[in-house]
Amino acid sequence: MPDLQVATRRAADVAVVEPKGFINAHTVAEFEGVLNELVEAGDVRIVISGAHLSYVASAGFGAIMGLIEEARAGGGDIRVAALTGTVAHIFRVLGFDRLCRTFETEEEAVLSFGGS
Amino acid sequence: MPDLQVATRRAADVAVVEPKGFINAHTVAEFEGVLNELVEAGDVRIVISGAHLSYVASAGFGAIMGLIEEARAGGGDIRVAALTGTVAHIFRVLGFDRLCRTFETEEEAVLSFGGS
Amino acid sequence: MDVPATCECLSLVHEATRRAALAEDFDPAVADEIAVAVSEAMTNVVEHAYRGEPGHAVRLRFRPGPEALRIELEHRGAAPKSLPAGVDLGRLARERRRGGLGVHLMRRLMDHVVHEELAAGVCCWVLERNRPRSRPPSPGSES
Amino acid sequence: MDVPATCECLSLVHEATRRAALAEDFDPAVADEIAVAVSEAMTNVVEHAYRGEPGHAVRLRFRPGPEALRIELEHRGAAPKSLPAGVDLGRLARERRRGGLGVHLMRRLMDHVVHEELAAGVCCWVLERNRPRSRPPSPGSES
Ligand SMILES: Nc1ncnc2c1ncn2[C@@H]1O[C@H](COP(=O)(O)OP(=O)(O)O)[C@@H](O)[C@H]1O
Ligand SMILES: Nc1ncnc2c1ncn2[C@@H]1O[C@H](COP(=O)(O)OP(=O)(O)O)[C@@H](O)[C@H]1O
Repeated sequence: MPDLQVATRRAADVAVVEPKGFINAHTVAEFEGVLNELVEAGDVRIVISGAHLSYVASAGFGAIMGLIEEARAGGGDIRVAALTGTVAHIFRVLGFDRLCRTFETEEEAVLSFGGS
Repeated sequence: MPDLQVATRRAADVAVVEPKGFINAHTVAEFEGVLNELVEAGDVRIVISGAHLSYVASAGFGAIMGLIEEARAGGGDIRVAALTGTVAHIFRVLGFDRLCRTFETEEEAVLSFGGS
Repeated sequence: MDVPATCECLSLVHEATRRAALAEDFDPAVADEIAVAVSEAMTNVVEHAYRGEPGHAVRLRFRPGPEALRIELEHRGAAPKSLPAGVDLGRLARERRRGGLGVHLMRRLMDHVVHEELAAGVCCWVLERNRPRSRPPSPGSES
Repeated sequence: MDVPATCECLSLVHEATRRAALAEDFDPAVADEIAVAVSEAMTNVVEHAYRGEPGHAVRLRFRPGPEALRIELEHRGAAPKSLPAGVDLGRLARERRRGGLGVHLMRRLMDHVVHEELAAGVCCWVLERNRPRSRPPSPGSES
């Protein structure tokens, strides 16, 4: 188990990104790389599932912040699901709930994009 | 407070070396350097006072082991005083009480060399 | 305790801090917050004070006091000329910025956050988190 | 937890281990011993498995079990061809040797110490310290 592993799945035309472990300034490159590739490929309907994150430092939230408007400009969005514990707390504390839509479950987040 | 500081004092013709902090493979160079210099200068009546050591890894005991016969060959010795807690325990566990004379206090260790 | 000033040490600093906070009887959730804040300070030293250069160190100290747990990160890098007073997330996002949240997060998670210059060339992040108080009974508050 | 394989990280590994052991209810003196043993294993990986080369990592895991605290240090360096069975301090001293005590000390401080090859190129030091047992009353032992 490395400090961070990032899996990507597809649910219809939504890309579900599932980081496992923790995101800090050391591991963020892995997470940011996956998001970057999706956005650059025009794959801009993105759900980040936080179910397997133990913690996320500001660098991880920064990666979302830096790409969300690009995703929106391309007709998509970055939405977040299944945050728990400290991750959910820091998300709120940073005010990310005003920048980024969140959902209780991955399914709800995927459905929120509507079919295509 | 760095991880290790090594002070040297003189008590008559005995050099009292007082390491403060902890000795591991990273900090041992500092400790070994002081012992080396003494032995090379023929200053071979050495007391190591352990009163301010929080722990000593094998590297620290190795430094004593590697120099004690050199000090003895020069008519001196390396003796140890005021070991406490884990340091005293590891000293015994490694069998160093059979290699190296120990004393409750620095004064006793200094006196054990006899006057000159 | 001297720690290499690299991001590769962040997880270990996080874990050591979390356990230090637990040992001081902070709740697990609060210990996690303290650990995140200290990781942010460490990241700040690595990236801003030492500008990512290798070979530097941070001196990490846990100082439990009666009122608060104080954590110090002493370094010999650059002092910030100024620190952001707050953040405007919407603007940072529109500007495609990927940083600028670190100090803000430290301040939100801790009760006291300052960057001090101890001596010429020696700086220190000081972070404090107050201990929970057993609330004094407030007279007439019973319903 | 991934840790840079350098001796500069030893103090932080020591401290994280000590606190992990305390959190598992080991006595402070025993927690210190466990921390020293883990520091020895880390030193072994840095100096022997990776031969002091920079840029490598150790994966550190604390695995508390019902009978023992198990600590694993996984690495991708060289496996020892053989390990010393014991040490002759007097001989080492006469030969002016400054090393050769690390594995011996790990074994003296822990209840179980092995170096395993998990897969091609992946090795692991496994150290276990048993939890103290409340001694079962032995019949007729009262005097
Ligand atoms: N130690 C420092 N030295 C110099 N500048 C600093 C320092 N800390 C912060 N700054 C400045 O404040 C800004 C915000 O810092 P911070 O909140 O830590 O952002 P980030 O999360 O991007 O590191 C930085 O972009 C930098 O310009
Ligand atoms: N991981 C390893 N890879 C190769 N050789 C090893 C390894 N660990 C130990 N050895 C061999 O065993 C000897 C004793 O090791 P150790 O007890 O760790 O001594 P030291 O305290 O000098 O590191 C070493 O000098 C080395 O020859």
